[in-house]
Amino acid sequence: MREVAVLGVGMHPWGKFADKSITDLSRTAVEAALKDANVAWPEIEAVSAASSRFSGGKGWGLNGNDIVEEMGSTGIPVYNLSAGCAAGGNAFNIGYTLVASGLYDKVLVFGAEKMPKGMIQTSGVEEETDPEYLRQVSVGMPGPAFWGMLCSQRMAEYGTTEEQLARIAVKAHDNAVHNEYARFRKKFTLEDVLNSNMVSYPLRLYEICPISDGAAAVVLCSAEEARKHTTDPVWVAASTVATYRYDDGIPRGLASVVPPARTHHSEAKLAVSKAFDDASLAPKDVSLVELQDNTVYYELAFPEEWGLCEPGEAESLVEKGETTPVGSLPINPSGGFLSFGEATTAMGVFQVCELAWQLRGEAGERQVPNAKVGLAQTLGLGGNGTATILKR
Amino acid sequence: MREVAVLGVGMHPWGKFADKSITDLSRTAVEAALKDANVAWPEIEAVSAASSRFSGGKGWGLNGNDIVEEMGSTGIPVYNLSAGCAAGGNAFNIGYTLVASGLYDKVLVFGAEKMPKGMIQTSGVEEETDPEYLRQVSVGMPGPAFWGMLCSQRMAEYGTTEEQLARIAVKAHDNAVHNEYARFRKKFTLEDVLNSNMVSYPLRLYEICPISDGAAAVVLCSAEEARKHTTDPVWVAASTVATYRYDDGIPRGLASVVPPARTHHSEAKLAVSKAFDDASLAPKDVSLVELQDNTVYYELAFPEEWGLCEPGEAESLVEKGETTPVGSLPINPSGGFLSFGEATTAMGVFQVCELAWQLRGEAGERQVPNAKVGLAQTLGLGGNGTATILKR
Amino acid sequence: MTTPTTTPVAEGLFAETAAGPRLLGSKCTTCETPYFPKAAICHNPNCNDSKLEDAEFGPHGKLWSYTVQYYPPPPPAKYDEPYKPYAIGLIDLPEGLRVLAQVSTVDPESTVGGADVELVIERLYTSPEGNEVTTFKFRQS
Amino acid sequence: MTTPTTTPVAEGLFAETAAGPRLLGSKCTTCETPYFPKAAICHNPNCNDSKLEDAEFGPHGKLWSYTVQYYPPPPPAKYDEPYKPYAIGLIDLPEGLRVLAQVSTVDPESTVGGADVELVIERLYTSPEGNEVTTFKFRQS
Ligand SMILES: [Zn+2]
Ligand SMILES: [Zn+2]
Repeated sequence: MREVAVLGVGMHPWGKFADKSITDLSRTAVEAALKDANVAWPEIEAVSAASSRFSGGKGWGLNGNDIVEEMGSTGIPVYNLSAGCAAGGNAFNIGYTLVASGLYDKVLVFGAEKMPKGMIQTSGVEEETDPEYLRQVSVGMPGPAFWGMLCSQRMAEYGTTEEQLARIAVKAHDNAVHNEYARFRKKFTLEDVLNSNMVSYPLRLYEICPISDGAAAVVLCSAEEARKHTTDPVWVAASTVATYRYDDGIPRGLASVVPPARTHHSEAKLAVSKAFDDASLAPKDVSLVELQDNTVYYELAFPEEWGLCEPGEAESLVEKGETTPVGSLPINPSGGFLSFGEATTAMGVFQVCELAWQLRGEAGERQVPNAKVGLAQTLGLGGNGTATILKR
Repeated sequence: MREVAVLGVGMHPWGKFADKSITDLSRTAVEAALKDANVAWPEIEAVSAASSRFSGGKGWGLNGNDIVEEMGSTGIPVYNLSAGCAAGGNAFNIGYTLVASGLYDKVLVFGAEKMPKGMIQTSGVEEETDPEYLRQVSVGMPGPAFWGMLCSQRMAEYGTTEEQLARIAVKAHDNAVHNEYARFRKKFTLEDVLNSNMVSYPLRLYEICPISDGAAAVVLCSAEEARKHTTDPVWVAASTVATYRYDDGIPRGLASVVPPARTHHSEAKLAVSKAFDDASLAPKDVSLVELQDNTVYYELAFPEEWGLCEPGEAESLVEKGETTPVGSLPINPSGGFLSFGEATTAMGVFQVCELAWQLRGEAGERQVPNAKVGLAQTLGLGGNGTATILKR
Repeated sequence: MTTPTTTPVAEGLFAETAAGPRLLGSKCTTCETPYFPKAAICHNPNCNDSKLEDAEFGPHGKLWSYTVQYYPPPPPAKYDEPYKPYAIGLIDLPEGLRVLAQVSTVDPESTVGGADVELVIERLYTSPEGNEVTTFKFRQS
Repeated sequence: MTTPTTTPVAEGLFAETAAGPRLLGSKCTTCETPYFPKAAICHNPNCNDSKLEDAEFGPHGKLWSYTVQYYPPPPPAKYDEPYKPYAIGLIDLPEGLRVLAQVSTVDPESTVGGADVELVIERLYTSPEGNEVTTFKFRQS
């Protein structure tokens, strides 16, 4: 496997865009990434796209084919990857593999989404053979209830306070104020967050990400190509994909085994651990993290699950401001899912864009000083996890 | 890129199985492929699955995750590929790439489908921004009408007769009689076919494939692993993916350009041509072909589009019996889509199973004598084409 | 009681102009590529300066090929009951556009590949409310 | 007029046995892994001889954690109007199974992590026809 560089990145802002099609969002992101890479469309040799359940793709998840038709059908291979909310991460991984293996020199990775109105159902299959369906009808339990249960257990174990939870949301919005692509760009006070409605105890409305429309694109290339464009490229140090383990303690249907030890989100932990191994890097080397903050809880759980901090230490890192862009463990300087809202299949690509801007020092007032190594992670239905490490 | 072998193949028979779930079909195929490969499930290092629009996958196309949960969640990477009816071929291509690149030694490729009742709509998107939708509402044109138009143009150009079309269906069923996995295993006479209802002129009911349920699985491995199991493995000579070209003369929405020359199914032609190049083989080297015979027309058009015969020559090859298993250009000795029915996302994997059996000399009474090189091809919505060449 | 009206099956696809019926599309002035329906950008990968302007196509064309649709198309397609088979064709226009459309002939089986055809706007079906829903077709003379 | 009946929300998930309410699942006799609902084969990747037999689980468990569902869950979930928040918990059973279920307490906010809980079969909602649809829940004593 050879070295792969991030040559260009581009996004359409996140938000709700009733008057734009998913193709409009996609084109904006792809044109921006091509321009950033200084690459013309016909130079792209393959496309790896996140496959959407909700929008475009001719209803068959063919979102990569849509963008190729829009930009001009050159006959190139197109891969459409489904992995729930991890689809963007999976698409990045295949794009990376296509370049790293030596098959192609310039590959476009892309994810775009126009989310439907209202709450998303976890499963689209209305059959009793589908475990997600069975959980919804027999327990009346939507996705955010998982986060509530995990978070209340953490409160019981570590004494996490409601104020600590709210601080994470405040920090997210403080960052997003400086991000022109974010959907919500106003500051939130602790009071704003603590006064928002309880959704799934102990999680409040402003502690859970909404849904958004959005699109992001990345041009990957070989080292040789990268050096034609710049002397100091952003490198892909690792890109990994994993699924959850059988002994994981979070039921994916109605039940799981009682795990031998605290074993949660094993798909994310496996992907992140393998990424560190592949990159020959350790958690201490990380300058910043873009993690999947569907809820503030994940900013507490993930760092300890991945060895970025000690068990139970995350709360004090939040309180001391260590997770802000100028702290010792900057988390989601972009503003994260909390400030962008989730455009499911675009999120893994969105994270790579932010890492690239940070590593290039182009993140403006949300810049992490001296950023050298960035870690991104997604998690999706079906037990899909992905991790990406970029370095400079 | 290193050499890749087909270590094991397995299928569930095709048909309609009201009392079985897609997981039941999948498990049967996967267990058969593992047994054929003499590999235990925990040895599988990654899964590349065709992503279904119709069945399983938690409604998000996560069919690979379903089979991993069923067989036992070991944490391995899972890739779910959407490419319309080419999804099985795309999944094979990613599985191949994962082994060829050196990332993994043993990878499972798999496709399974339980098709819905009634006619399939081309597009699932009911919006005027979707070109397939627009075609259906403003022209009242379902998929098979394309085949009818292409076929009637061929009749006008080459003088193809209705009897020649019917002969192709008769040949397909003659082969399927000897295939225990086929849905329809009885002989059809020329009269049976010619007396079947006209569907899309000039194509009759028995000249168009129905839909079926089915599942197929393949274990791919590195050369080193293969040689531990056998001295004479079946090799993947090439695996390619392509999309259609801008100057293709088949409209994908309401219109295309008038092509400079006869340019149809450019996605298939590009994939097949690249496969020959990658394999350093020529059309004359092919012992047998498994091509996507949604309709008998394709057995006439594809051979000439890919250089397997001269333009307008295919009709005489059919008449002379050259496309039967003992002819000079055996096409679909399995019985093809016409005898199996289409289980959309499983078809690309099904084809690889048949090629492997043929190259091993295990195809019984439908065996192509002295089969050394097999070509398989799929075509899917969105302009996706794939090709696979196996050799011994 | 409401008066029956005539509505197009989709907005912006076709129009009855002073010169007769026309398809509404666009054309790239850089590379001359025609589009139907309208495109947001030029999809020609060899064109590096997308410049689209509105364009009208028709009425004359040549039937490249055709089929007869013997069974009722599945939803979202609609048709008048009882279903009557119709011809569908690929029509090549002199503007360089190959268009899919129903071919309007008295007897669909009398359709002839290679024939000269002309754009018409005709009823596709009558809605349950009695409104005539129209579409573009090409008539074989 | 039809007599109101009681129907389980899904077939084969739970039953009122002679010994009281039980969850219906299966267990692999090779590796002792419990499954709820029933599994077709053993999903333990380390088990190389799947041997499943029917098994009943409950009634005793411990609440590993819980949440209170403050907003009405989206379809296909159903509930009685007006919607009243309820607790949902992860319950660890001595058989080695961690189960998701509603926690039945008078006041959902009085739910306590770590509490002993007991399986009950209770109304989930009443259908428009007046039938009581039941599900499995765990009651905090
Ligand atoms: Zn142009
Ligand atoms: Zn077992």
